[in-house]
Amino acid sequence: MPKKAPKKTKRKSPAAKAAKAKKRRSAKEMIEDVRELVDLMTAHDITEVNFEDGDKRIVLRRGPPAGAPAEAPAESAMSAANSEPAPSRQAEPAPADADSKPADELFEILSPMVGTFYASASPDGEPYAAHGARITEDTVVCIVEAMKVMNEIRAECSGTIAEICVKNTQPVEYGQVLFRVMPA
Amino acid sequence: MPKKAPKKTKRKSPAAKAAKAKKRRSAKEMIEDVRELVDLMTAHDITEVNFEDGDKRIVLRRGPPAGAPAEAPAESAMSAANSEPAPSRQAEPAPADADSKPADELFEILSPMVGTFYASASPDGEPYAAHGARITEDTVVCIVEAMKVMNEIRAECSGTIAEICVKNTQPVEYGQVLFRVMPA
Amino acid sequence: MFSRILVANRGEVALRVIRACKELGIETVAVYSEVDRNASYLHLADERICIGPGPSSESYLNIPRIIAAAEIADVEAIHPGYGFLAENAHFAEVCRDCKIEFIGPSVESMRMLGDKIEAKRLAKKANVPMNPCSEGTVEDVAEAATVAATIGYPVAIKAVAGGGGRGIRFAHNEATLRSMFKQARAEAEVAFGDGRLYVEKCIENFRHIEVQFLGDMHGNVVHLFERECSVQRRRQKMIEESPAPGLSEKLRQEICQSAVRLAKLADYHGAGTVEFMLDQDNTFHFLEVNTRIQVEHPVTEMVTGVDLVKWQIRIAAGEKLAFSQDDLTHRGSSIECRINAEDPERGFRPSPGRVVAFVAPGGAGVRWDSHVYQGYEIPPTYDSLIGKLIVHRPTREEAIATARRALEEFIIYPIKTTIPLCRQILSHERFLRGEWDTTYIERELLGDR
Amino acid sequence: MFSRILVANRGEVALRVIRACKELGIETVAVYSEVDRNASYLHLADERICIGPGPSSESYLNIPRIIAAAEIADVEAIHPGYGFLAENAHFAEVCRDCKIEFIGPSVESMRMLGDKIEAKRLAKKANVPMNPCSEGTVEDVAEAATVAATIGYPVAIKAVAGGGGRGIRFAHNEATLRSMFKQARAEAEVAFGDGRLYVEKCIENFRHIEVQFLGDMHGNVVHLFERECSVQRRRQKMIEESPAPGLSEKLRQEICQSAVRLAKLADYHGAGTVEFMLDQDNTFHFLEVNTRIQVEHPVTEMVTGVDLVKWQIRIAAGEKLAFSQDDLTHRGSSIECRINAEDPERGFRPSPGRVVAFVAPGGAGVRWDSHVYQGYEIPPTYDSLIGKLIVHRPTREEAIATARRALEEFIIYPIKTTIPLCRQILSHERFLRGEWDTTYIERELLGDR
Repeated sequence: MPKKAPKKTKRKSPAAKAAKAKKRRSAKEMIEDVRELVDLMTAHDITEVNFEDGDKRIVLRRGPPAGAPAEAPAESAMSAANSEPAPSRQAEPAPADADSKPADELFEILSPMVGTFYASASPDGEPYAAHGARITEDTVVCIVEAMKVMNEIRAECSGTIAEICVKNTQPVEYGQVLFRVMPA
Repeated sequence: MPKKAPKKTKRKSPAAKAAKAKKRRSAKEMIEDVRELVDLMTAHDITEVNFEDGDKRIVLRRGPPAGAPAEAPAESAMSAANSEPAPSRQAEPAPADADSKPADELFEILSPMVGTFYASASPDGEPYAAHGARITEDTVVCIVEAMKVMNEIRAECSGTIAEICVKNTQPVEYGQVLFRVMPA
Repeated sequence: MFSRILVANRGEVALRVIRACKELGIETVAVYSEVDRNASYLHLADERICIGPGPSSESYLNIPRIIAAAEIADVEAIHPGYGFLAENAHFAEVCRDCKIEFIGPSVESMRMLGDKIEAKRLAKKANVPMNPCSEGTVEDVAEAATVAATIGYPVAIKAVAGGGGRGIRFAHNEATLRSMFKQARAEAEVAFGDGRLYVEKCIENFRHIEVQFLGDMHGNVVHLFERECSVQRRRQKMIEESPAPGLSEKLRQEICQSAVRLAKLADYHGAGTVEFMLDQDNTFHFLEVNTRIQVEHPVTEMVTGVDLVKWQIRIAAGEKLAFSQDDLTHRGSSIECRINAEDPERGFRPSPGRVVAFVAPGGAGVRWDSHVYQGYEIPPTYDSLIGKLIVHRPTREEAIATARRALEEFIIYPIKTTIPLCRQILSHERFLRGEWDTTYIERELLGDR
Repeated sequence: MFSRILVANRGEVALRVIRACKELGIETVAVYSEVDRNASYLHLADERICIGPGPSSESYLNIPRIIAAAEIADVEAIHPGYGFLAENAHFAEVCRDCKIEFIGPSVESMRMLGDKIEAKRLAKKANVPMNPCSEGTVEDVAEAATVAATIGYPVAIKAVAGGGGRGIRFAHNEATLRSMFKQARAEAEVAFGDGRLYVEKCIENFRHIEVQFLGDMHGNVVHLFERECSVQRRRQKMIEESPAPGLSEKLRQEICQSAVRLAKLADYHGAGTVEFMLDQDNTFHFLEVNTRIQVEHPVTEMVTGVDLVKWQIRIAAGEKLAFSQDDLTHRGSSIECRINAEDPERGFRPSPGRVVAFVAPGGAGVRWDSHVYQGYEIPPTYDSLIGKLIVHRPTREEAIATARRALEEFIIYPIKTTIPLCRQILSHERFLRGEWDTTYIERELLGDR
C-alpha cells in the first residue's frame, strides 16, 4: 500500500486551507473557515493566523497576549508532562543532504503493515533499494515480515531513492515512512 | 462605594460589539455569527478574532485586556450546558425609555454590602430617590439593612435618577447596581 | 508475573488495562488505529504502535496485525479488553500458537461457552435452571413448530451464533413462528455466517441478573456476587448495579452457586459472567456466558474491593486466587451509568466530534472511568461509549443520590450524551423501587416523552 | 433536617459541602467574593450571593457580611468548611444569636478546645498522655526557665492562641530560651493579639497521628480510627493516610480511646480531630484538638465508608449517630495527596493563573476532590490547594501504586504544582517503610535535590 506523498502534506497548512476559502460570499462559510483554522491552531499550537484574501481577512490569535510565553493546548501539554513527543510523521523532516528540493515534493513509501523491516533478502545480501537507486512502480524495495510471512513491498512510484528512513531489522508500524523518493 | 460607570461598559456583550462594528443586512444573522465565534474563542482560548469580509467586519477580543479583570472561558460553556445564565451585571441593560443617551454613559450606584434594600425610611414613607429625582453626592438614596442595622446609602455622585434597578425590600448582594444616574 | 503486555483495544477499556498494568509494575504496549492517533491515553502506555487505518477490520479486529505488533513489541501476553477480539476463540488460539498468553479463558472454554447450544448443554449438566427449549438446534420450521407446541407460546427463535441480544425473533403463535423462522435463518446466515437456530420458551418482562466469577488455573472458582443490568435500551445496558435490589439472600446464593457450578464444569480460568433472566415469579433461567471482562465490571469491584482486571492478569500469569469464597463479602451499593455519545433527540444516533468543554464529576463516592478530556475528538468509527460513571455508597438510596448529583455536575459540550436519559431513569419511581425490567425504557419511558 | 444551608467558604471545600447537601436533598446558598465570581462550582449551588471584594477580611472572613447573606437567603444553617471562620467561636456565637445553626460544635466546646492551655487541662483530666509542660501559661522568662529546667531541654515555647504549627519557637538551652522567649511573645502579640505563652518538652522527630471522631447532641461519641499526617513541609501536611502504617492494634486502640475520652469530657458534638505526636519510642502525646472538618477527612471516609460531611450536617440538625463504635470498621488503605498550586523550583511560592490544559486522573481506587477545570483561573488571593487526590485500595502497597499511577496521569498546565514532590515522596524508600516523620521533607528530601 505505498502511497504517493501528496504535493502538499496530508494535513494542509492553515494557509493552504485559507487559500481555498477564496471566493466565498457568506459569512457562514467564513465562520466554517474560522472553525477549521481554530481546530488547526489548537491541534498544532499555532498562536496566530493572519489570513487575507482580497477584501477578505481573518486574524486569529490564541493563548496569552503578545509578550507572554506561548501556551500549549492539552495535547502538547501532555507531551510536556510526559516529555515524550507524539508520534507524528510531520516531525521527521528529510535530512538536508537529501536534495535541494523540499521534503514535501518527494514521494513517500509507507509501510502497509506492522512488522519487521528487511532491506535485503538475506542478512548478507545486497539491499533491494540502496540510496540513489532508480526504481519503477514494480520494484521490490524491501521486505516487511509479519507473523513469519515475508511480504515484498513494491515501490508503486518511480524515481530515485532519496532517503532510507528505517534501519535493517527495525520494527515498523502501519503507515510508517520507509523511503523517500525523488520523482523521475 | 458608589462607582462611576465607565464610559465603556466593563464587559461589552459580543452582540453590542458586533452591532457597533458595521452596517449589516441582517443583524440577527450577524449575532448568530458572533455567538459561534465566541463559542469557538471560549473553548479554544482564542484571545482575538478580527474578521472582515468586504464591508463586514467583526473584531472580538477575549481574556484579560490591559488592566481589566480576567474572564473565565469555562463559564460560557457551563452556561450552555446547564442552560442557566451566569449572574452578570452586564445582563441588565438600561431600559430604552431611560434616556436617549446610551446606558454606558450613566453613573451606577452599587450596593456596598449584602442586605435588604429599602427605598424609603418607613413602609409608607416617600422614597429617598424617585425616578427623575435630582441628587447630589451627599443625598441618601436608600437604605440597605444588614444584621438589623439600617445603613444609609449616599449617592456619591450628582445628577438625576434615571433608573431604579431594585425593588423595595428586595435582597441585594455586594456590588449590585441599585440606581443609574444621569450626570448633571 | 508478566513484564510486558500488549493491550489489544482502545478507549476507556484500553486505559483501564493500562492503569491496572501500571499498578502491577507491568510495561504496556498500546496499539492504535490512525483514527485514534491523537488520543492522550496512548501516552500512558510505555510504547505505542499504529496497526492500521480506522475501520476495525483493518485494525482492532485484524488478528495478523495485532499479532505482528505483539511480536515486534516483544510482549508476553495480550489483554483483549471487551468487544473486538475479546470473545474470539480463534484469536486466542493464534495467540497460543505464537506463544503469547491470551489474557482470558482457555480456547476450549471459550469455544464451548461461546456456542449457545453447547453452553446450554453444559448449563443443564451443571444443574443450572433454564427455561424450556429445543434439544439442540431445530432443523426446519416443522421441528420448530413441534418444539413450540410442546413448550408453549410465546417462544424465542435464536441464532446459535448470536449473543448479546442480537439474532433473536419472537413468535406468539404458529403463524408468526412460520414466517419468523425464515427471516431468522436468513438473518443469521447474513449476520453470523451460521444459519443454525434454536427455539426456547420466551420469558417476558424479565430482569437481567448476572453473576461475576473468577477462576484460576488451579481449579479454584469463586463468584463475586451478582449485578442487576435490567436498565437496557434496545438490549444495550444503560445502568448497572450491585447488589441487585430486592433479591433475597437465598435467591442470591442459588444464582451465584449456579454460576460457580457452571464455571467449574467448563474448567474456566480468568474472569467471566453468567447471565440470567429473572422472571416475575423470581425464578431464574440461564441466558448465556460472557468469557471476558464486562463494561459493567466496576460495580462489582466497588462492592467487593477486588480489582477484576488485575486478577485477570494475575490468573493468566498462573497465580492462585488469594481469597476463598468465604473471604469475599459485599459492602454497600454501587451503580454504573454508561455515558454514550448519542443524541437522545435523534433516536440515539452517535454524536461524534470534538469535546469543546468538559468537566467530569468527582468527590465522595464517585469513580470516573474515561479516556475523554477537553479537546478530545470522539471518532465516528467506534462504539459510542465515552465514559462510565460509577458510584459507591453504603446504601442504594445514597448511591442513587450520589449518581444524580454527579450526573448533574457533568459538562460535556457540544456532544450529545445519554446523561439526560440516565438522570430521568435515576429519578423514576419504578427504578427507585428496584422494579425495572429489560424492556421498560422503550415500553414506557421513551414513550412517555 | 435542614432544608437550606449557606456554605461560608470557597473552592474545593465549598464544593465538598454543596455535594453533600445535594445528596441529602438540602438546598445550598453559596457566597463568593468578586475574585471567585466565575468559579463554576457556584453554579451547582441553588443560589449565589456576592459578599464582597477579594481580600478574605472583606468577604470570607467578614462575619457581618456572611450573616447578612444568610439572612437575605433565609437559610437555617451555615457550614463553615475549614479555614476562614471554621474555628472562630465568636462567629459560632453570632450564628446562635441570629438563630442560625452553626454546623460544628457548641460555642463552649470551641472556646474550651481552642484555648491551648484549657485544652491541655481538659486532656490531662481525660487521662490523655501528654509531654511535660508548664502548668498553664508562663508569666515571664524566669518562670519559663524554671519550667524548662524541670522538664529538661529542648523545650518548645508556644503561643496559647497559636495552632496548626504556627507560633512556635524551640530552645535547646537556657541562653536560647531567654532570647527566644522575647521573640515569641512579641510575635504572638502581633500575630494573634494575645501574648500568652506556655512551655513544653520538645519532642523531636515525631510522627503526626490524629484521630477523627464524631459526637452527636445525645451524648454519643465514636472515633473513626486514626490518620497518619507525618508528611509535612513547613508544618503543612502534604500527604495523609489511614490507617497509620505499622501501628499495633493495642496502640491504635489506646490513641483512639484517648480521643473519645477527651471529646466526651468536652461535651463535643459534630466532627473533630485530636492530634497527637508519636515519638520514636511509640509513646503518644496530646498535641491539640481541631474543632472542624479537616482537609484530609476523605481518607477516613474511604476506609470507614462514613461520609463525615453528611454526618456533620445530620448532627447539627439533631440526628443521632446511626452507628455505635462496634459498627465501625476500617477496610483497606487510603492515601491523600494535596495538589497545591505551588512552584517547587521557587521555594513553593504560589503559582496562580489560568489552567490552560487540565486532565484529572480516574479509574479504579481513585477519588478526586477539586473545583478546578480547564480554563479555571486560580486566584492569587487564597490558599494554594487546588485539589485532593485520594486513593483507596485493599493494601497500603496497592494504594501507593495507585497513587503513583494517578499522579502520573495529571495534566495541569502551565500551573506549577506539588505533584512532582508527591511523586518523589511516594517512591521514597522511607515512605514505603512507613517511617516518615514531620521534618523529613526539609531535613533530607529537599536538601537532596
